Amino acid sequence: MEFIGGIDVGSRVTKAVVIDKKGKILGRGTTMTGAYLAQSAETALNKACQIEGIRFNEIEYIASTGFGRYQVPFRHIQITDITSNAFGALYIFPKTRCIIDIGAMNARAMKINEEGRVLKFRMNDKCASGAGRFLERVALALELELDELGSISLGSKNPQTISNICAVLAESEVINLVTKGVDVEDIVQGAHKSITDRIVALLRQVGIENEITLTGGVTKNVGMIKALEEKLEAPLNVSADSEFAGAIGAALLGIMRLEKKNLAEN
Amino acid sequence: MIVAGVDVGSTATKSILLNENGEIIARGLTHTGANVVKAAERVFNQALKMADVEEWDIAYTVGTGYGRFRVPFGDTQITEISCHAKGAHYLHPGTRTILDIGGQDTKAIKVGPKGEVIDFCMNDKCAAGTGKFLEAAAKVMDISLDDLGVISLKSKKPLRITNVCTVFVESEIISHLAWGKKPEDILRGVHNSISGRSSSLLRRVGLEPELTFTGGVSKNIGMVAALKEKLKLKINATEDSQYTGAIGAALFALERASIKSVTTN
Amino acid sequence: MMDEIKFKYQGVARTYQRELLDNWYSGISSAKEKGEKVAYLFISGNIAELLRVFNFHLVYPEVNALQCGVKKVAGDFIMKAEDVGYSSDVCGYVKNDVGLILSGNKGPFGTLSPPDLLVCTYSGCMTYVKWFEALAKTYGAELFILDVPYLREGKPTKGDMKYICSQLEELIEVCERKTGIQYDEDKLKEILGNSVKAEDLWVDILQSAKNEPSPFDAFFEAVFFMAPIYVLRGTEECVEYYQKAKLEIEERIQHKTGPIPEEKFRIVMEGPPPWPHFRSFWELFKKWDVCVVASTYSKVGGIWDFGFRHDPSRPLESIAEYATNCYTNYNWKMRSEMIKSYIDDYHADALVIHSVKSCRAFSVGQADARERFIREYNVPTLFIESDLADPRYFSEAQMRNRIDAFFESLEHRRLVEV
Amino acid sequence: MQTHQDGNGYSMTFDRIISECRRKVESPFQEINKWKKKSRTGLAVGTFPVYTPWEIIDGCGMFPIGIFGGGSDIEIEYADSLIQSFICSIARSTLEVGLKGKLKDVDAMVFPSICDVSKNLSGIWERNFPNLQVEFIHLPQNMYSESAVDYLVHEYKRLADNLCTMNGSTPKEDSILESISVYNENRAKLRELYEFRSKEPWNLSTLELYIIIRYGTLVPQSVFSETLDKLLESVLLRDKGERDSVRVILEGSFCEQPPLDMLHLLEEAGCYIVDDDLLVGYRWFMEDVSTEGSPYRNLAEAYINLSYPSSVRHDGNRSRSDHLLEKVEKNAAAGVLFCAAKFCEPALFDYVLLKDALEKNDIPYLSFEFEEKMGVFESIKTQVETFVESILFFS
Repeated sequence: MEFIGGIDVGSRVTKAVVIDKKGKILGRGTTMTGAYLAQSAETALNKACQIEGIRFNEIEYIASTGFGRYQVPFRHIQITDITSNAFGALYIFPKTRCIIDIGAMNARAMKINEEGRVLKFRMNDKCASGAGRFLERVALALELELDELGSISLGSKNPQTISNICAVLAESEVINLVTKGVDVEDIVQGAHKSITDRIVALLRQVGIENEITLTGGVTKNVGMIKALEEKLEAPLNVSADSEFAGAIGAALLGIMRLEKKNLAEN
Repeated sequence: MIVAGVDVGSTATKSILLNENGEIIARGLTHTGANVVKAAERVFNQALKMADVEEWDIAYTVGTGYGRFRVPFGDTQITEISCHAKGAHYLHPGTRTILDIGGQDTKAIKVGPKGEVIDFCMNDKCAAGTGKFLEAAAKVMDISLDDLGVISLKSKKPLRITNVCTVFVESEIISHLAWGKKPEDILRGVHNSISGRSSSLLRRVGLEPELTFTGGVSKNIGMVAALKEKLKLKINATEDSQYTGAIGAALFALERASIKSVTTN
Repeated sequence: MMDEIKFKYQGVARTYQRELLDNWYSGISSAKEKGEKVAYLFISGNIAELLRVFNFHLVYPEVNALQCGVKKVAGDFIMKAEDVGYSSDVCGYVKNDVGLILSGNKGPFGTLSPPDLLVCTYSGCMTYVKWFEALAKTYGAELFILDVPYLREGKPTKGDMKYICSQLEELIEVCERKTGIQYDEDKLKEILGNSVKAEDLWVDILQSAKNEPSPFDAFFEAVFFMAPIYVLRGTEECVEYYQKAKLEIEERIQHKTGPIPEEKFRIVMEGPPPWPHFRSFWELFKKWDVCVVASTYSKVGGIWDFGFRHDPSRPLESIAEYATNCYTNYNWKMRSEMIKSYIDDYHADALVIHSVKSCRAFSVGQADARERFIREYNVPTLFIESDLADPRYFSEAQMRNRIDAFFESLEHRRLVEV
Repeated sequence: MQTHQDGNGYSMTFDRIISECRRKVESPFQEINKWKKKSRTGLAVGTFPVYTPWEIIDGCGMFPIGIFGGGSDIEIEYADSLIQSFICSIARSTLEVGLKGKLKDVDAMVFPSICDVSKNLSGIWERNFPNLQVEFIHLPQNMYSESAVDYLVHEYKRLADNLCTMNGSTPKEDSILESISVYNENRAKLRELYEFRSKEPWNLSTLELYIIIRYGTLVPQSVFSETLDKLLESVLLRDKGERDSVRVILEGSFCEQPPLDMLHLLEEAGCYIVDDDLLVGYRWFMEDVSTEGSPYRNLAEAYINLSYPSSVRHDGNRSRSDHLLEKVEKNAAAGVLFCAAKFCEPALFDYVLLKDALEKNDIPYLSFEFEEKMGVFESIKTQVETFVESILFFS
């Protein structure tokens, strides 16, 4: 009975990790988020448990995060995805001070201190929202697979500017570019650049500091990473665990709460 | 003499062929997709085949819709506002108000007794309340666009969708789903929200009886029902509604072709 | 060869305007080095004449923002301002100016000297106050708010005039203190004399658009022609400018030509232009052979074509009256009547309302005006939206669709009526 | 006085009054007719925020009623076609209330010169409601001018005269002075409630306090005065547990009315709001207005010197940042929540200057926007929770 679970219920994918009390990651699990969030959370956590053969009831404390954090009935605490992603990113890259988290619905930029405390953060809660969804739409409009977008964009020689700040209108701008006969890779690269501009703007609002870590599902898109790095003129921290940053952070914060609780009880 | 109208919309591309009496002799319909030129050619050929005629038999072709400048065989281009007005007047001569819910634009048009546009209004800068709204709903709820309307009609307790932003309405729907709300109630809310935005556009041009509902969304019976409930008006929406723009374009083609033949003879 | 002789003055107004503005900007750039005083002020209801008595170099941040828009650098400046916390929903002019300051006050027109005095006329909008509050904080410069009451009753009340005049007297004290120069009423009268001359000529040019075809586009061209009357008013160069410009216009009238080769539609334009897309916006109208015969934007600084002139015999009162007499300080009843009179007097076919997000002083009420003109006055009216400063709010495809449809419909209606 | 302690030890009376006030706040225009009949002249005057001089309207024997939008339930059907989508919600929904015919009992509407929207809104109202008297008052922005007070006296008199022409009466200075003293009393009571909340935020929530003030904009002042007395007495009997929450100042929502659910949510997410600028217009004088001499002059001087600072009023050298810093210190707040209405230019402009001041003083803050018609608060909630977590977990 000494394991802690972290579950990140995102709008597209649910991620879970199981860690021990020293903070060592023992298992990871993901599943597509379905209409029943509780079930998705359970599935993801079960998958994470399977790696080391841990039983569900051996988990002492569960912290949930992500937009569906309140819909995890077996949680002990819920933490916002901003706090947890920041904390998780710091665990993966201890020197990071800036984090960009790009999900399907939201993009955010955070600045943290050496403890992982979020000093400042900005969400694109306006017209510029839906970074991930925007790419999905572009893919749809161009009749491409979402996963192809990144690699296609790398072939662009003459990226087109997509200036509209509304994701929906930007999509019609994409369609208009298509009707004008512009090359697909140039449009795709333009779409990446357009998101990059918005995200870097968010980052500038919190203040850019060294090392910048990228978290969220977009970490798998090579085109996006390249566009961001070019715009920032700096390398980005990306690891295989970037997608799990939220779940890891939640689990680690769970340990902190647990310790405090035990301290209070003793 | 045969003339053609091709309407390249952001979602679907439509074509119509008319004979010299202005009777519809062929229709074509395809998904627009990424290649607009191909789509225009596709529907055009569909119609040619249906009428069993060749390209050189077509005296005049008018392109309309967002992709109108990409109809390679078009003789001229006319906006879909003029075309919808003309087409709706052809289908329903008594109509004075037209509503077209398109993928990027929603339009309310007031027409005169001869099918001329008297006034029109389109959604403002923001894409709120356009057909995209329905697409977004279909996507998050994983329901096909064609089924949305039917499902929405089952609703007994429609939810209120407060977001007007297409992007945010997705999160609103997701959060409703997360709290266990019924899909039909959410969908009815979405339809009500669009009909609310549309009726406000219609009021801008002035609502007069016989409203004609054109464009692809007019096939959605949920949308028609929501509009009826909101406006308390009879609404013209027929099988040919989605071809209205193409019909209008073909009618313009007929006019131009007659002028051309007069001047050349 | 014939054409060259026939059109001796062609392009004079534009060339000379550019020259004047270049000189004016270089004066602003070198002011700090030379130890000369600089005052920042706004275009709407500006009191340039009074400040000229104290030899201030005059800087109009709105004009700088406009220049950045036309020169296509506004987008970057706006983003810079958003980086430091300005919302995407606030006025793009302000953000442009803030971005400019964050970039060392260096724009396409050179480097601006910082202000010794900020004079905020309230005639334009509330945003003016917010704008100069931010500048006062950035520069640590003294801010004088010249409060100008809105024309809520159709004309200034006695109380309004007293209030403005007494503020002008207070401003004179501030200027004396800042510059060490004594207020000299005779000098002011002389400056106002120049203003009146330029004002008469400007009105002649504006009213030339009553000719058919119109020799002058009262929106797309007027925005260049109007610069001197707003930024250089009171100077001799300004008078000279309008003399030359008038010659150009007279020449066009004589030859029955104008900015549009074959004028097909005459319209009245309400609202400011989308500066970052000015050219393509104009093209969308040119395509339909449209000439703008009257516009409200050319009246943002002041309105003379209904008879107002500065009056050297009552200098302060006439400056006060002028300050109230600019377009955005008019209530909507006055604005509608003004537009209606333009439509009638200039024989316009239609009204086009360009609504910009940045400027609420302009745009709130425009949608209502659309209804008023269509329903009450039966004037075909087109309503389009974008922005005057932020390039991101211009969607060309959307815009073209609306403009094409509108003129198509006017064309069809002409055919149907025949 | 009927109060009894329930099992939890807090007053039932307080809760009952609040829920009655809430009902009134949620359907605000139903009883205008009833109150109108009780006023001396039988006229009701609607007022738009922020600095509309209620004392003058009340002193003219009319019933002043706050018309601040349509609340979160109103469906916008007509106003959309008259007001563009990039304009704040309060402008649109207030117009919608009128266009839906809910203000048929209102005889006049007063707009103050708080922003460009309010200015032009008066013109839209004039065209759309020809039977309504629409008044616009231009409040001075140059607080240093020697003539500002004289000007405002002139403006207030103009308003009083114009309103009185509706029924052929003449404004009486004595009765305006009387109104000033009634308003002074109620404002003093509100200040007391504010102090109480800052001391014991767990016993008086911001939602409750907001409902109380809002209620006061909808009923005659004598009625409000009685309610306030009862509340002041019963609130002392409340004894709710203190929670582990962060003390914050709420800033920026002085005009458009935030959804009740959002106010509730902010505190639910772990904040105690210990001071705010909600409805400052209704409690805008920080001290009592003199009741001797000319009422117009007293009110004008009070506007210039005693007004609660806000983004729609230029305060010259009295910096609003300093005022905010003072509020933080005085209330021992750990941070500031900027909560501006979407598209509210004055608040959004001020935010930049205010947050710079907070940063210099190492005071944490969070900024988000609301709209009165908002129904989903997920994003705001996430942000506020994060803000709370950054303070609770790590300090």
